[in-house]
Amino acid sequence: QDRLTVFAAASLTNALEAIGTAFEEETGMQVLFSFAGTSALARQIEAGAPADVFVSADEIWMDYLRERQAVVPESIKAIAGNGLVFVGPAGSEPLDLDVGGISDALGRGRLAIADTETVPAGRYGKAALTSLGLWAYVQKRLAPMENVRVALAAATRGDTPLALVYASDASVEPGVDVVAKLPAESHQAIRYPAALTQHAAEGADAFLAYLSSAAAQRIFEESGFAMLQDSQ
Amino acid sequence: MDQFHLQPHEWEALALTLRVGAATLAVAIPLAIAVAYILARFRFPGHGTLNAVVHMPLVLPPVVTGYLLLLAFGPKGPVGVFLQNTFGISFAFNWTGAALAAGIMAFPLIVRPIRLAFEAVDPKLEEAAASLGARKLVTFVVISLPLALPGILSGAILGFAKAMGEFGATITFVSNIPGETRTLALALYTATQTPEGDPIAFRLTIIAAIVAFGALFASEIMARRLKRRLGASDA
Amino acid sequence: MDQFHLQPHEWEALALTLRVGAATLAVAIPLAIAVAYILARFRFPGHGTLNAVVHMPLVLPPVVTGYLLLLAFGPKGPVGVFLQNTFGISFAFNWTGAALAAGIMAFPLIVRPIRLAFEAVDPKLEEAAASLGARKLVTFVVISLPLALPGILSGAILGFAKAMGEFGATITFVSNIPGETRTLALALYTATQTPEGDPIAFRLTIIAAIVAFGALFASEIMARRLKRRLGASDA
Amino acid sequence: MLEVEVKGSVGGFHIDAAFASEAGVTALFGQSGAGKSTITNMIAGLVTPASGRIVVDGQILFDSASSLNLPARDRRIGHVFQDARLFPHLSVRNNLTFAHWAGRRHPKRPLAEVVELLGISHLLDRKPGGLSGGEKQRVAIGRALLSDPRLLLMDEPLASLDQARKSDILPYLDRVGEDAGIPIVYVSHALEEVARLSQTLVIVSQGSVLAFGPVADMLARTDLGRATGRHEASALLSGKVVAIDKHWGLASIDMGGQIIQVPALDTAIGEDIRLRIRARDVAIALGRPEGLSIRNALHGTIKSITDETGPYTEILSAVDGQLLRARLTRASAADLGLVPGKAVTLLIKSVAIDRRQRTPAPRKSAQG
Amino acid sequence: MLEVEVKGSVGGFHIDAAFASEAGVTALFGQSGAGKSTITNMIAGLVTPASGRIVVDGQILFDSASSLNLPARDRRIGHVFQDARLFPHLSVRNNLTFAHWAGRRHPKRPLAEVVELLGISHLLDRKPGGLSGGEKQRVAIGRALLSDPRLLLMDEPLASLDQARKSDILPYLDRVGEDAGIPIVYVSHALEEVARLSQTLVIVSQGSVLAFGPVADMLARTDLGRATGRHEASALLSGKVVAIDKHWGLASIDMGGQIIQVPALDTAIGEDIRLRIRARDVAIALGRPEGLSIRNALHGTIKSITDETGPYTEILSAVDGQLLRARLTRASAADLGLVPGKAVTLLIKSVAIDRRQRTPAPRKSAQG
Ligand SMILES: Nc1ncnc2c1ncn2[C@@H]1O[C@H](COP(=O)(O)OP(=O)(O)OP(=O)(O)O)[C@@H](O)[C@H]1O
Ligand SMILES: Nc1ncnc2c1ncn2[C@@H]1O[C@H](COP(=O)(O)OP(=O)(O)OP(=O)(O)O)[C@@H](O)[C@H]1O
Ligand code: MOO
Ligand SMILES: [Mg+2]
Ligand SMILES: [Mg+2]
Repeated sequence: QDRLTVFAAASLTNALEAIGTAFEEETGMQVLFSFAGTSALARQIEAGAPADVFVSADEIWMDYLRERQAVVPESIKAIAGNGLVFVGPAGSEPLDLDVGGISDALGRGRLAIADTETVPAGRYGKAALTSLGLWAYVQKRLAPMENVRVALAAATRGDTPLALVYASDASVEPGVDVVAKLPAESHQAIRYPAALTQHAAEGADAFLAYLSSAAAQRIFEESGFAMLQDSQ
Repeated sequence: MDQFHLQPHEWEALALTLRVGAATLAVAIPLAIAVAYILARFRFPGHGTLNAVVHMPLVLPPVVTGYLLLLAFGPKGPVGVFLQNTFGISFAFNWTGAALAAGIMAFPLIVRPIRLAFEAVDPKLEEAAASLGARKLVTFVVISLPLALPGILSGAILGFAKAMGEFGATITFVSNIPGETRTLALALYTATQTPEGDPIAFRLTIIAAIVAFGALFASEIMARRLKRRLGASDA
Repeated sequence: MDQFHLQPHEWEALALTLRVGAATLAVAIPLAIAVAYILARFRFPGHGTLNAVVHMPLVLPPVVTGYLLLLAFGPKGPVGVFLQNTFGISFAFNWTGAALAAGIMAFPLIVRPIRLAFEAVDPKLEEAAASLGARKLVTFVVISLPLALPGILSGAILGFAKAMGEFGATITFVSNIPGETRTLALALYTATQTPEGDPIAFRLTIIAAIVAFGALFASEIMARRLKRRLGASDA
Repeated sequence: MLEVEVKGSVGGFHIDAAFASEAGVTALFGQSGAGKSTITNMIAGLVTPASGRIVVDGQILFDSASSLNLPARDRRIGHVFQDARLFPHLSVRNNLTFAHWAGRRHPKRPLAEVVELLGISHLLDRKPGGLSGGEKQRVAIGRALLSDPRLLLMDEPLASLDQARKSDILPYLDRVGEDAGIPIVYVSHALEEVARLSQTLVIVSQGSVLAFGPVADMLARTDLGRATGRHEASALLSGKVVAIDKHWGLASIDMGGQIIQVPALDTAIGEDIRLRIRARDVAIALGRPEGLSIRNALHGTIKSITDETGPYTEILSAVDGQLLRARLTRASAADLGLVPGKAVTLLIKSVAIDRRQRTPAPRKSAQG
Repeated sequence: MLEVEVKGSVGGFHIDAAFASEAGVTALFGQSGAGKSTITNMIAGLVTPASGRIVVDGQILFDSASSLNLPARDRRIGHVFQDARLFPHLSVRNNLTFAHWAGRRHPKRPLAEVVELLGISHLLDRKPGGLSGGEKQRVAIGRALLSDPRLLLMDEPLASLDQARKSDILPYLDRVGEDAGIPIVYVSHALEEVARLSQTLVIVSQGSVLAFGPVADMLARTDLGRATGRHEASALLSGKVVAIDKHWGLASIDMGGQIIQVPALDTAIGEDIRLRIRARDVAIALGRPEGLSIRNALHGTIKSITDETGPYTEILSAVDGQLLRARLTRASAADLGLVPGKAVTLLIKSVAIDRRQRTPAPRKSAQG
């Protein structure tokens, strides 16, 4: 078989498509990506979806699949990392990471963020805001979005004066300026774990390995993801 | 039956959902009646375009519709800015926005049966009304509209069900704010997004099903009354 | 007009969408006609339940419906296993699954107008047919069904539009696999996930709109022909 | 042949009707709202009586005692509805042949014949939508005739037709009934039509049957005046055609000794014939008058004189064992000194007895 | 008063009709499918003629020359449709009062009177759905009467009504028209109804007007036999009521010298009156016969003798300047040696001239 099916978190769409193209050129093996919400993909894999590789946006759903023996436990590894940043519409002023700074920036608007209960970016964001002592203040001022990209779009257009998004998203969107980076220690390390599914086809391990290759890591970096030499 | 004792945030979502559903119907139905009548009874250059615009929210993925709503009605969107400045109305991130999203998504579903019903009204009865001196508007109100009621009821039911279930456009347009825009559907979605959410999702599904069941039941009874009212045959 | 020169993967998504839409209609319409007729003409103990089941996909967020489909029709779901073992049919992660999801989501939209149309058929004509010796089934086929055609057309249009735009249940049930389950709606979603995706999303929106416009246009022409056919008045 | 006994109700309207008739045409006659259509609907199986029994030609269609209720589609009843109920989406042709292609019935009369009779050949490819009122009604009649019925139910089938058209269709219905032995139940407000066409008259009033029986008897009954309409009071005389005068176009009818002359329109020597003679067409003379254009002078004896309200009186006379009814002004009766038992001459204009006044002779009960 | 001149077509059917009439009732008479309903629809504004002109009571409703086309709702025409077209969702009462509450019309007749006349008071709270055919038609008539019309258009309004009911409604229509000066256009197949009710007769055939004019003239024309129906050939005699005999219930009418006696039903001395006398009700004698119940014997002179096909002949006689039509068998005419110019006695039974045979005298054009 010279075709792989990769189920991957939607937030990785452009990086993985670039990597997939590079992999195809290198190996001749075609890679099909199904991008969707991590939770949907995880459940599909649990239900027996014909995926060879799963790339998750967080570790909860990877753990979920590991517990259900839907992925090969020993194949799980983080392939990229990410950071969190506050962005505002292009031209926004840098921001102090305290209640005063946030409230100045928000004015009467809301803080766009990926949903803090359902979307990984939102969960990380909530953790970070909590540890920074900002949660109590912003909790009532949130605009939780269906995914990070909608939050980003909101800030791009100025519908919200501020959005909390992945560094990767911010780096490729010219319509926003990063107004503050959240310190890495304010939240759990953001990792994208990948794994082979239980019935992964031959060659899937090659792709999984390729994701950690220098070429792939360079693409991740270009897309604003953190490289992970340190993290594993 | 403790599991059917609703928790406060479930109450909140349920109340919000009903409010959104009711608002959707209240605003969308009169508009849908107007549009349906126009589509059914008049031929004019913009007919096809109007028809297409009405159906568009059905054709596009809800997320796209929500996004377009955001572009237009968001705090920085042209319509949003206009409404804010002239009437002080804002659909951004509040329940009225949820109702707007639900209304737009439900609109084609409401318009279609109503249009069908108007098309089925015998124009001869409208002629008879005219010959008795009734103006167009009066004829519409006392003849065409009552005779189209079964279609309006059908449209209302589809619309209410859709408003209850609407998710993609709502979450994209007004986000998923508990107590403000988190309807049952959004709460349900939220629950499915975490592995531990399944029992919650199950409860919410049951709640949604009960509400829908109630609404459908009520509509069937109304439909039967209506049928008698419209004189299919006497009591 | 280079931007209207479709790229291969766009062709693919378009072709798939049309296939899904056609399959949805082909399967859902006959079923919807049966269900609509039963709901319109018979009163029986399970009436309310059947009605509720039909409407459920509208009430629940599509994601939930998709998830339930996955649980039932997935490769490990009871129905999925049964179908696989007895007929070798599988809806899992292929375009037929996308059609199934679209069909189930569109079903209430198709059933409603058809039911409305059946309810509007004068039972006196069915009596007349009976008095001329036509059995129930024949009467249905030559009287009730043709007279309900405007409703069937309405249902078909709503169903087709919905099938084109269906996203949540599809992506949850059969994922987003290019060439297999990535319809226009899913491609549109995918495009919105990448920063450079906006122009692509725009193109795809236009394509979807054109297809929908075409379908609506065709349906209006058919409706007009039908109206003449059904004898509102002669040529 | 036809036996109807039904109780039941539609809406708040109660039906409690019973009648029976031999072969031929049974007329349901009664005021608007009397329940005629409801009774026909019960016979057709469209309204189910609460109790009763309906038998056509020996076949039980409904019997509450044995819980038998044949569905409408199996009753083989050609029903001409009061509202035509044509299928709007089918051409006139397909409406007419519906029973054949959709009901698997095999009509005994050819389409062409029926279409010709009803004058609807130019309409065959039209949809019913644009037809005029009378055209619709004619198509409805054709559709029922072509359904190979065991019984024809006709609910005011000729109400919106002109006289010429009626005169074409009525004799045909007559022939259809007679030739094929198909009984006909005929609802009408027009006594002329009824008398012309039917053997049995059923008078319906407020949901029940006031009276029923052979037309001649019913027309002779004075107590039914209100129901049948004064103006139309008449009597039926039976006779046999004994001579036909081709030159003058007259037939001589032996009424049991005395002869009267009537227009010879399709009669044959030896034929039994019944003539409906309206009371208002009969004059009375004390002797046989000379130099008068009235040809028919019958000797009779006055049986009774009944004054009516208004200027009229009704005089029943016996003529060779048959009864003839005359309607005069009270003034004339007094002038002539008419009293029961008096021998008089009854004058009947030949032209008063035209084709529409002749009714078929009572039929022998046809075996179905 | 009423002036109609229309050209146009519906579907493939062409209309090219023109007629005019003075006050009173204008009857449209013609075969099924002749175009009567289409013409009424044009007058009502429901079908737009390609060209022409429609004027009622001096008001132009339609005029293609000046592109005037008053919409139906402004024409104030009370239209009784051939298919009743009741509003199914409204009670009978709300149907009847529709013009008042929905059309802001102010009917001149009280609801109670119309309801009473039509015998529909027990139906007021019902929906039209369950009404019988005749009941529907009566409600439709009431609805039109109660719309304060400037013109009544009645498309076979009495087709499914019984004789008794007709006899109640016809004189009322008559009165409505006369009292309120409302012209009536009346479509009917029944010549009796037409002659009874109308001043002007318009004969419609294949989309055009064959002839139109005062009823008396039209009924006297022999060339229209086919259209009006042979059986009904008749003549109208005008006269004045000169005496009323209460005892015998008879009125004496002076027909211009000679007197005839007819039932006195609602006549008043001095009243101008027209009697329709059917040819078949007239007998001819050579002298005045004795001992005969026929009271009316008029002296006249034979003007013409027209043999018809069949056994009949039609004899036109002059009676004091008016024409009377008699229908005999050819045999009788020969027996009596009738020839034009011969003086004869024309015999007319009083009972042959009953209420329905009387028509109102021509009206003076009512000022609208
Ligand atoms: N569903 C109903 N509810 C109440 N009354 C009804 C219903 N159906 C019929 N009726 C009444 O029953 C009576 C008889 O109706 P039917 O149609 O049998 O009369 P009909 O003799 O045919 O009259 P017509 O000569 O006017 O057609 C009418 O008074 C009618 O109003
Ligand atoms: N839409 C149409 N298409 C074709 N022919 C039509 C259409 N409408 C009416 N006609 C024809 O026009 C003719 C006149 O119809 P109309 O209804 O005026 O007749 P009518 O004189 O009222 O007859 P009736 O006495 O039977 O009611 C009919 O032959 C009818 O078939
Ligand atoms: O990639 Mo996600 O699961 O939409 O944040
Ligand atoms: Mg009836
Ligand atoms: Mg007509």
